[in-house]
Amino acid sequence: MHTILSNECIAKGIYVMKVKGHFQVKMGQFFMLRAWENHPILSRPISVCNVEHEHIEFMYKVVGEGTRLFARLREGDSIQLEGPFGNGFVHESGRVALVGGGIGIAPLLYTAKQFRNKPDIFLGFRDQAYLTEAYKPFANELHICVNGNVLDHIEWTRYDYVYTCGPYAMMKAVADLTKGLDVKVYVSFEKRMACGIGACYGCSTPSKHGNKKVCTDGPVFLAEEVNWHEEFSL
Amino acid sequence: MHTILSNECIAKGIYVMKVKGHFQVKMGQFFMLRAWENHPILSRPISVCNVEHEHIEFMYKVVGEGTRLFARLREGDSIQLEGPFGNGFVHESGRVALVGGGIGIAPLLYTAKQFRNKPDIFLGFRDQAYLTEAYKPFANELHICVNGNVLDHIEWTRYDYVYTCGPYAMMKAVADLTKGLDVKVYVSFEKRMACGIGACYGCSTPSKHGNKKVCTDGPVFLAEEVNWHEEFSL
Amino acid sequence: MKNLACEVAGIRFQNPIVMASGTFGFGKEYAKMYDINKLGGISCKGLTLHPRKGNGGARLMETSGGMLNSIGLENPGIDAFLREEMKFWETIEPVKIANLGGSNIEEYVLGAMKITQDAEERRKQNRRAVDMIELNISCPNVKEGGVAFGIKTEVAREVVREVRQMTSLPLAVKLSPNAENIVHMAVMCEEEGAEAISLVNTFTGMKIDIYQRTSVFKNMYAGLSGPAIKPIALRMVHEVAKQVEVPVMGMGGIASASDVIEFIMAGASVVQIGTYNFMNLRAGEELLAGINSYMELENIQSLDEIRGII
Amino acid sequence: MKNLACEVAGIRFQNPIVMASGTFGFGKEYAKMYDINKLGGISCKGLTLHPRKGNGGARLMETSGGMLNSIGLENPGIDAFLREEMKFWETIEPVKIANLGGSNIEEYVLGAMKITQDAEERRKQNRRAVDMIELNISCPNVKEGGVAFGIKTEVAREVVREVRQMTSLPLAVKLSPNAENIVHMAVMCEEEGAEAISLVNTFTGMKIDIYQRTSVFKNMYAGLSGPAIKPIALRMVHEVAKQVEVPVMGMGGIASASDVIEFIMAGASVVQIGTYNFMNLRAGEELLAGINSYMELENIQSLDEIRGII
Ligand SMILES: Cc1cc2nc3c(=O)[nH]c(=O)nc-3n(C[C@H](O)[C@H](O)[C@H](O)COP(=O)(O)OP(=O)(O)OC[C@H]3O[C@@H](n4cnc5c(N)ncnc54)[C@H](O)[C@@H]3O)c2cc1C
Ligand SMILES: Cc1cc2nc3c(=O)[nH]c(=O)nc-3n(C[C@H](O)[C@H](O)[C@H](O)COP(=O)(O)OP(=O)(O)OC[C@H]3O[C@@H](n4cnc5c(N)ncnc54)[C@H](O)[C@@H]3O)c2cc1C
Ligand SMILES: Cc1cc2nc3c(=O)[nH]c(=O)nc-3n(C[C@H](O)[C@H](O)[C@H](O)COP(=O)(O)O)c2cc1C
Ligand SMILES: Cc1cc2nc3c(=O)[nH]c(=O)nc-3n(C[C@H](O)[C@H](O)[C@H](O)COP(=O)(O)O)c2cc1C
Ligand code: FES
Ligand code: FES
Repeated sequence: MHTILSNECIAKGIYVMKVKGHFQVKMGQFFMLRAWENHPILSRPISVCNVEHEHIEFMYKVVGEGTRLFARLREGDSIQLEGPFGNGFVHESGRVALVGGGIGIAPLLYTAKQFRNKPDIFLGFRDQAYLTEAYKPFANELHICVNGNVLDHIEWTRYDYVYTCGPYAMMKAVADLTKGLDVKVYVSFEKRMACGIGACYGCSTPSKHGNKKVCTDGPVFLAEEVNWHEEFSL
Repeated sequence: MHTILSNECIAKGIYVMKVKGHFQVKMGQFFMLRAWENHPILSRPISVCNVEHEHIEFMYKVVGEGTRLFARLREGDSIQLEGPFGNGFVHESGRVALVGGGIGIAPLLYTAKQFRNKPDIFLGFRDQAYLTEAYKPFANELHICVNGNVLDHIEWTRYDYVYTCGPYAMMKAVADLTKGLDVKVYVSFEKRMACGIGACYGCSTPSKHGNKKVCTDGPVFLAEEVNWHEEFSL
Repeated sequence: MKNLACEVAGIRFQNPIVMASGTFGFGKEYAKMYDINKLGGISCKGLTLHPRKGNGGARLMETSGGMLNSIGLENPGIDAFLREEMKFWETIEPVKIANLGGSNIEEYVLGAMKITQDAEERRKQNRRAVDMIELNISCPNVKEGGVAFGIKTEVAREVVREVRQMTSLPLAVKLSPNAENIVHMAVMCEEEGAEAISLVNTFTGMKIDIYQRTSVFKNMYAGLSGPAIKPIALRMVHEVAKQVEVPVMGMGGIASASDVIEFIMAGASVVQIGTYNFMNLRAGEELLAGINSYMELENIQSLDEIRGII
Repeated sequence: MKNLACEVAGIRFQNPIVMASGTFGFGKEYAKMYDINKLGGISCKGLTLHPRKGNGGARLMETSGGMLNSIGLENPGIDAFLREEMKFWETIEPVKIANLGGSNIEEYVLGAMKITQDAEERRKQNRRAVDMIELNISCPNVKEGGVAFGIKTEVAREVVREVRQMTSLPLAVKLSPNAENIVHMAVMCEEEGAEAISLVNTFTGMKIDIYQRTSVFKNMYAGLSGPAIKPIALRMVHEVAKQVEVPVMGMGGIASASDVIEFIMAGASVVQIGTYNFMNLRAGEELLAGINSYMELENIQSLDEIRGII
């Protein structure tokens, strides 16, 4: 059990939760969060948004019962964290762009902090931007796009590596737009999870090299290995 | 939905919750309380402990999942109240004693306030006394007994009417001790409830005059009509 | 408001929300909470030929997502029902379903006769009367018969056949999810002339008190209902609706408008609401509002557009 | 610490906590969370003769108090299991149960043979090996067979008989709660020489997406597990344990030490923990601590004192 330091609503339906503790995390990893006894049954996978010396931060969007319960937590309440889980983003050296859409920007903050040479960061939102100030110190260029297509602003050939997390359609578009170019694209996927540790095959998904577990083989995959025709994200 | 004004722990495992609103209640009635969506399934019956012009008060003991969830509520949170339900105590004129045990003292505060001639009040506790100060203004004599038998201090013949609420064994003892005396005893019972309004037969219990529903025929019964041999309180 | 009308056994329901037997009493209690004339129908507390005191000991226990009950068909008996409760029923709109229990065939048959006679007389006088009998062959809380009838198709056939012959009222048969083969059971009911199938009743379940070292219920087992059973109930309704022509009244764990729509998509003509009445004393009203919103959003004019589409 | 040892089919379990098939992988993953050598046993992810990719589309959905899964027996196949996973299994203490699935009798039989041969060879070399086969005739998520075997006693008899003849390992048969008659099914298994009965597997359930207007699962139905099913599973274990002599491995919704005790009081020799492993990644450890506390409190020396006392 860990103690919540704060749990703030930073935009409509978007919260940032700070939890006390010292955590060792790789960029792009996630935790299984639980703030209830038996209902709902499953814990919820949430990406690491930021890590500081004495606490860890999660950013989440309220979409259903679990996240609704998270939103009710307050300073001093307890929450259970298991993790970090997942492979995380591979650290590459070169010209790097981070491309995030909506709540998918969450893992990119901690990711941005891992690069000595600041990456360019592109954040797209449907109707409201949030947390963008936090990215500034870690961005070379920071592009924010609300209610448009953030991808329109990216010159793909400027980059050796692209790390992306966001809606399925956005990530697929990134993969399509970079096809044939000399750009390595890492995508971070979501899929419903039960165990989060590779034991239940609940998050298993076809890839070009057979089934992959999003929780342990992912959540980060090379775009070229993704089987985009299958429903990856359910 | 009603708004919680406060929800204070007044003794180990004992809480008093104040809820905003203007309520018309008879002494001894209860509400069905719910502060969750679907889990647990059932709402929880809690007696009215006090009513003020702008709010209502409940006193409860944390014994399981539902009351544990109540204890987590804070000022500004919402709670659903349905009621008041139940027959409540009959208002009688004469010499009145109120006899409460443990959390069973809850309905007796509001009850005490209904009498122009202050009743004598006897409150028994296993290991800690609580809320007793609140009874003082409404008591002729106030007897508090911790870790003893409160009934030992009562001269039954001094009273025309006794209103009692507490553990089954205590109420049965009151009935036994007053048998043959010219004292009318009202007991307030508990039983697991599903609907609280008389529709499900879940709280139905044998009495000397056939089955009675604790939620609508009770929770208050005349001691002489209770079938003490049956398990009344399950 | 959308038009939500449905039909079961030739009877028009103004909407698909029917309150399930044993969870809505005779309707009076809920009438204090909201306008029950808005409901599609009400199935009354299970009636037996003679009054019953029900089971002793604990009658309720919560479980994860559900509840166990061991009421044991406490009810005032058919005569008292017709004499007392019909006074109120005569004043209300929803389709009136008499849920009929029993512990042997004779009880069922005599019960059905009484209800039928009463309904015929009232109709002659142009008064409102029971519209339908719902034959409960599936109560797990009655020792002497009840559940046994609900498990084996050929045992149930006899009850259904005899009651079918005794009543001029439309007949629904309420099936147990404990049936060995619920599809066969439903097909049998159809063969025997039942005009509708209700399913599901409660699942036989158990709870042990590990400190007392006994079953929580005097009867050993009890009936499980509520959201916990919804996935299984929905599957059963789907299976049955695919195999019979007669309309299905689907139920089991419905606790939201979206649950109602799921049952309708699975093939139910109307749904019944049980345990949710305890979770929300204004369930009927709120479900109707929710169904309306869904139909608005999805631009559905009539539930026929989505019934049984899965 | 109390002595919690149990016995099933002549095999000693150091305690009654066995991890259920499909919820504990091959144990490696949980070994990172706590010391799995404390466990009584592990039933591995259901194995089939050939590797299986499992089902497409959504595989998980939560329900009230439970979850639906449609994994579809994704597994690396028996050969890969024996080659790869046994390396880890050779290093651990708990009783090793190979859960065997299949879509026709031949697959079951060949699978059982391979597992048996491997175990015999390892034993000769004094290495740890599979201790028991758990025949899964009840997976609702495999179209071609699976669930069909689990429903009709006489269909199941053939599989049990053939597998029984092919293996020298103790044989447990895992029953489906969807069986037409679970007691008959268990009695049949005993007649055919099974040394133990596991029950229950998941209940066939359904969930509809009312906006997509389809079943959530490509296979239409899926398997319901978790606390929601506990009251029904407990009742089935109680019924079966009263009717057979062979030991029962009881499961279905266990999510606390007190649930474990309930199943033991209902007659289970050991219990299996499924969905709770997801709710609590350290389930095994915590349940053992809870059982110990209960036994201390109630002054129980051995679980035999309370097994089947209801
Ligand atoms: C590796 C990983 C990292 C994630 N990181 C974040 C994060 O940092 N911030 C954040 O807000 N969300 C994140 N998510 C998504 C988050 O887990 C879900 O939004 C959450 O579980 C929904 O729970 P709920 O009870 O609120 O909604 P539910 O009532 O369970 O579902 C509501 C809706 O969300 C969808 N959904 C539910 N679970 C998932 C899931 N696991 N993946 C995708 N969609 C789902 C459902 O299909 C449904 O449409 C992540 C998911 C994964 C797999
Ligand atoms: C008319 C009425 C008025 C009540 N007034 C009060 C009150 O003012 N203050 C207060 O603290 N409690 C009161 N109770 C008791 C209260 O309803 C229960 O303590 C509560 O429902 C327990 O819920 P839980 O989820 O915390 O415990 P659970 O986990 O449901 O149960 C914990 C323990 O409490 C017992 N229990 C559960 N429900 C009831 C019940 N309805 N009646 C008796 N025992 C029960 C169980 O058998 C179990 O031993 C009243 C009960 C009734 C019927
Ligand atoms: C307290 C209670 C009493 C019930 N009594 C009856 C009854 O008398 N007759 C009957 O046919 N069904 C009875 N049922 C079953 C319900 O009508 C319904 O079939 C079942 O509860 C499943 O629906 P639900 O999950 O929505 O509650 C009863 C259910 C409950 C919970
Ligand atoms: C995700 C998942 C996968 C499962 N896979 C198998 C399997 O491969 N073989 C099997 O016999 N049972 C399988 N089961 C069933 C469980 O072993 C267990 O019988 C069932 O879930 C009931 O127990 P529970 O309620 O504790 O989960 C699976 C269950 C779940 C939830
Ligand atoms: S969530 Fe269980 S294997 Fe990925
Ligand atoms: S609680 Fe339903 S009748 Fe009393």
